[in-house]
Amino acid sequence: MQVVEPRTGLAVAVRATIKRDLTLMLRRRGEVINPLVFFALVITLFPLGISPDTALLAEIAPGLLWVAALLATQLSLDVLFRSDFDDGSLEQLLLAPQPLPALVLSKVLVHWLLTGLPLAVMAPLLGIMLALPVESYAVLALSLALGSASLSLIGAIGAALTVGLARGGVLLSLLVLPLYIPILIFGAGAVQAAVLGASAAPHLALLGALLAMALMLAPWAIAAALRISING
Amino acid sequence: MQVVEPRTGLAVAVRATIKRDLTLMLRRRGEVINPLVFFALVITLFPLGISPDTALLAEIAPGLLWVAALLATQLSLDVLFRSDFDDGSLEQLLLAPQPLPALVLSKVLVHWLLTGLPLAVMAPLLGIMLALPVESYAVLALSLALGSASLSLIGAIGAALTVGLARGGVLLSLLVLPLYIPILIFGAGAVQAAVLGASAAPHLALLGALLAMALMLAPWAIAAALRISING
Amino acid sequence: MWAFIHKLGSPKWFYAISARLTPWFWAAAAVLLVVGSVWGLAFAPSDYQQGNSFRIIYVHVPAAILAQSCFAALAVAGGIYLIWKIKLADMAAAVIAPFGAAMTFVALFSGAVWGVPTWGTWWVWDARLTSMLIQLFLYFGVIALRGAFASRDSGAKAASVLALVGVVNIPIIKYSVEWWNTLHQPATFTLTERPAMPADMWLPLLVMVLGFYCFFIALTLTRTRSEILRRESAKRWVRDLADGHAGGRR
Amino acid sequence: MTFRLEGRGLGCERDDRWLFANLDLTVGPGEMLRVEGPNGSGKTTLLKILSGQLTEHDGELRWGGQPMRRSRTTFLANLLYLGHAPGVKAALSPLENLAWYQALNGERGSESARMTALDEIGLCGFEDVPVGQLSAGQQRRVALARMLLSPRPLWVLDEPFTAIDRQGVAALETRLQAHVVRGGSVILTTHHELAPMAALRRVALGVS
Amino acid sequence: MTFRLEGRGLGCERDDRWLFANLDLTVGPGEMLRVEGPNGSGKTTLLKILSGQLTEHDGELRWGGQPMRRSRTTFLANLLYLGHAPGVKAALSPLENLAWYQALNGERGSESARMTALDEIGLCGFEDVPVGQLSAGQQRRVALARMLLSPRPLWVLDEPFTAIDRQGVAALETRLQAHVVRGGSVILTTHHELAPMAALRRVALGVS
Amino acid sequence: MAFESLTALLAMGGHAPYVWSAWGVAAALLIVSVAHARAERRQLIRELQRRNRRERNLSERETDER
Ligand code: HEM
Ligand SMILES: Nc1ncnc2c1ncn2[C@@H]1O[C@H](COP(=O)(O)OP(=O)(O)OP(=O)(O)O)[C@@H](O)[C@H]1O
Ligand SMILES: Nc1ncnc2c1ncn2[C@@H]1O[C@H](COP(=O)(O)OP(=O)(O)OP(=O)(O)O)[C@@H](O)[C@H]1O
Ligand SMILES: [Mg+2]
Ligand SMILES: [Mg+2]
Repeated sequence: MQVVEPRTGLAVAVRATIKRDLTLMLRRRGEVINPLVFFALVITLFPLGISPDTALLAEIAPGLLWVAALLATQLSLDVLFRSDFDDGSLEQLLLAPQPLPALVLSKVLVHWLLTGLPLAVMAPLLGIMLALPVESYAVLALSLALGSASLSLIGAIGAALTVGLARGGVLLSLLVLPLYIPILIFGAGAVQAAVLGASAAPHLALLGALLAMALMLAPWAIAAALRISING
Repeated sequence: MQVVEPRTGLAVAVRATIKRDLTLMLRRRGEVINPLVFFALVITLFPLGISPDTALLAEIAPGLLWVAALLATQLSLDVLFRSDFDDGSLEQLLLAPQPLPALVLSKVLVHWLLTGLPLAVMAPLLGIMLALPVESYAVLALSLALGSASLSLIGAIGAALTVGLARGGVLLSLLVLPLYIPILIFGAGAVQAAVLGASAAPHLALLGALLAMALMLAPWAIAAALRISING
Repeated sequence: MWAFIHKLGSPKWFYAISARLTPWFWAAAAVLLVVGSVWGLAFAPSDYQQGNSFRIIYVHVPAAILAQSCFAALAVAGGIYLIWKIKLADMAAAVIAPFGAAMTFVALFSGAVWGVPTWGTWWVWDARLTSMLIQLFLYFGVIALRGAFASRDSGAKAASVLALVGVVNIPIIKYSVEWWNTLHQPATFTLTERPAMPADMWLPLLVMVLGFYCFFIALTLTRTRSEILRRESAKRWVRDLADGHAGGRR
Repeated sequence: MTFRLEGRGLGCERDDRWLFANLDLTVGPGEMLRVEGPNGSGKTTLLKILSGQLTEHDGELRWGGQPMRRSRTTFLANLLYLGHAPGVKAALSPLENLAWYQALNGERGSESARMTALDEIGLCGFEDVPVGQLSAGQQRRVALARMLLSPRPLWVLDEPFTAIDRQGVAALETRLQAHVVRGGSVILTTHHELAPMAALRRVALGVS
Repeated sequence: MTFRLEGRGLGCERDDRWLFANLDLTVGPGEMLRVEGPNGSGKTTLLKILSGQLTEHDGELRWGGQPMRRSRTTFLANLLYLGHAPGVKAALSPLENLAWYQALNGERGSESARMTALDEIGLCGFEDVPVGQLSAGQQRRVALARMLLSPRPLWVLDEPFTAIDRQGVAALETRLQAHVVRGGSVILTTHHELAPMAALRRVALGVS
Repeated sequence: MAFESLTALLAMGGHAPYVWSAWGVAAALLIVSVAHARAERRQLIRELQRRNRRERNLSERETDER
């Protein structure tokens, strides 16, 4: 029997992985909108818990929106590798003759496409409810789109580390939320700057720099974390 | 062979279930404190997202604390039946010759003991960080203790309904959060009243009434929901 | 060089060499801490602004510095363990993490308590305070992650990865938090600017810092030795060692 | 009092395909019923119906002469069901798992009885290891140990031999045989060749 | 070029218990190795080591004469591993599952090839049903269909006969035989009696 | 000496609760660390000795039987 030479075919593998994950998520249409609805619900809870006073709400709106988006992203991360782990396909992913960082990066990409991006698009809508000034909507959406990509990448490290654990969900928050803080600060800062009429460009540039760094380092960390989890 | 008469032995079964769940949770010591740490982390995120200004923080503190406690409870609910479902012991629980509502009630009790109660005890500490006036700490703890019991009971219905679904986590939030709203309003209201120096008694009484109602109805609803999920 | 690293990585060799070092560090820690405490509590002059509440500095600053060093040490140990697979590094990491968390807590607690007489509040969202709080959470994460794995090796590796990721993030967190605080409101409280402390104020501080470091080293050595006994309990030399120990019967 | 599980005119439809229809069967003391059929023929589905877990089906179930709706509690007190999933908690030890199952019946049981059962099933020395660290076959054995602990007349077993080694299979067969001889009854599915046994009846599904 | 998987002095310790130690084995073209042993003897552990998933072990693995560390990519391109868990997605159809596995090798494959493979493995008519709605045996068959699709010389199979019905077992045995005759190699564990085959060697674990 | 008397030292110029609680928590944690390290070490050695004894017993019994 012929020995198989390792093919490259990375593009095929990446494209198929993206397609597979997209199909899986879209097949249960309800699940794609879950983070969105969670986002909306949390934003609705705050006026109820705090006060319906619009001036107060407008003041805290950038922070609220960003924290709620962050929590929504992070909640949806828990299942990023979990179901693959449970049915054994994660094992098979690790045994594929392809660079693991590239494969996990495509999984994270799908996660961002179906979570971070829709959140960014929807945020201005909720901004209206919190009486956020209209000038800041573009910055709000842009900062969320940029920031949530970093959130997905960093969160995936935590998800990979906890994938084999029985009650990973809350542990994941503990691992990941501290690492989210810079993104939260710059993201909310960008919106606040826009509200005050200042330029949001420096904040957005910083968000971009963070994203670039996450893109460079996170795939390797995720791959290493997955190998550890599978070994356990 | 002798036919077995259905024994009562309900007390034994309930005690054993409580003991089993306590052991399971405490065996991984880290996991019991996870909701607490999540609570603390979320409370830390808000000042970072909003502003470090103490006056502003103090004003929104009751709402923030209550919403964060609510989210912490609700996140930890996801696994209430999930792991039992995955390894087949939920199936066996439903086949036990004991009234199911009593058994699930003991599971919920353990959940509250290890989540709601510690949250209530820890809340004043975070109150300090949000510059909440000292007079309201007792009411804060009491309202959270009462309210989180209702949260656990209501949340368990959602957890039971979604236990068979692959990505239950976020869907669960949707089902359950609207039901949480009255509890959130009365709970945050109690703390706000205490901050303003008014009597928190009416709010607390309402929370107690909600709890009584949840105690009466929820176990049956949870049991029915579990039967439906298993049948799928 | 390689031979040396691997020799260092051998638990047996380390156990022997550390047996000689440990008592010295304990002794130095005891002397320095006692001298520093008496000096700082009773002899150092009181601050002209803060009065005697200033004496909290002698536990606050050493604990804060040590807490940060511990995290760096944790990351270094994690890196060594992941790259060279030296088990000893992980044993040290397992021991350092709880102590680092404890020191972070001491720094937070003493700082919070100090805040009451000086700032009139237990807590403000100052940059330094906030990043210290976040560091405490990172410590919790590392400890919880290690404990969550059934297999010790997997837990060790996972904790190492997290420590490395965390140490990359700490400077970013620090920087962003500082930026955030000045951004929102420029003039919040700053930690008391150093008013060119007189020597008899900072000398005891130096003694205390050194004492805390010696304590840290001594404790880490001692507990790493215990960890070696625990993990290598099946090895011949550990068995023999236990027999030779005081109280053992032949 | 004697017991008997009867199904009359049982049928189940999945995605417009009838897995089985108009199936009559009955199991009483001293009887053993083997449900046979190729993969996907509906064996698991039938066992779930017979153990009262799936209620969406045609036909009627009776226990001790009464419709299942009315005799459900008595039925459950007499049933031991082992499904595809072993139903043991990975984080608990075999001893703790068994203790919980005993308590679910309202029995307190004794530690030594549980130890004996685990020894007998071949888990001597693993009594205190978290189940998650056991091998596939050992995990199933923990579930099987329940058969030795609580005396239930009716056993419903879905592929009980999965992952069990050869000696274990032989021991388990002897155990089933003994249960039937003692007057219990067994319903099971398996793709294994069973050793020839008395009192064994067969129901074949999906032999289309 | 020819291939050969060699293990020298393999050993694995779990919780202070040596599952196996100092194990030498080698598998080359046209060879079939059956790992035997009772439950908990370390078969799954050995297979995970041989497929490069578990790296905490004693001894050394070599592929094609080179240490595994260096030849890992080539090794993975030649390996087909099927573990206890089937590794198929419940929400996807068998066809979609197979398409992904093909793409992971960098192959595009064709829909008709996949259909043929599924037909051959006995899933004709179920190609588009979500795997989660299939029976236990049918789910395993989806995983087994991978053997027919991508030509990989080395198959590592952990209890491939689990949940498969009698006809399926016979067909699978023929398939393994054919693979070996074609010059492939197989490492497997099973508690089934295998039909006698040429070129079958055995390694026994845990016969203490 | 910055204080006139021991009571003055204890009073810390009115800041006693703050200074002593901060120092107290620090001291307590250091002492607990030492105590824990010692207890841990002693218990480990005792366990090892017990294990050695047990195994020696076993091997003696085996040779006796032979
Ligand atoms: C919870 C509250 C506090 C926390 C978390 C905290 C944290 C820290 C940290 C991380 C350091 C840096 C140590 C170093 O690396 O050099 C530090 C130093 C210091 N802190 Fe605090 N601190 C707190 C409250 C206070 C208060 C209330 C004061 C006094 C009014 C204070 C006075 C100082 C002084 C004087 C230093 C030394 C400054 C230096 O060496 O740069 N701290 N603190
Ligand atoms: N939840 C479900 N939804 C729809 N169809 C289902 C579901 N579960 C099973 N089926 C269908 O019912 C059929 C019978 O499944 P069942 O699990 O009863 O088979 P089985 O005889 O136990 O097979 P095996 O020997 O493989 O265990 C399968 O073909 C499957 O397609
Ligand atoms: N993650 C783990 N941690 C600790 N011990 C483990 C772990 N996994 C397996 N073991 C131990 O290793 C031993 C061998 O397990 P393994 O799964 O290799 O057995 P096996 O031969 O495949 O058995 P089976 O026939 O039941 O599948 C078991 O006794 C188990 O206790
Ligand atoms: Mg079946
Ligand atoms: Mg196995």
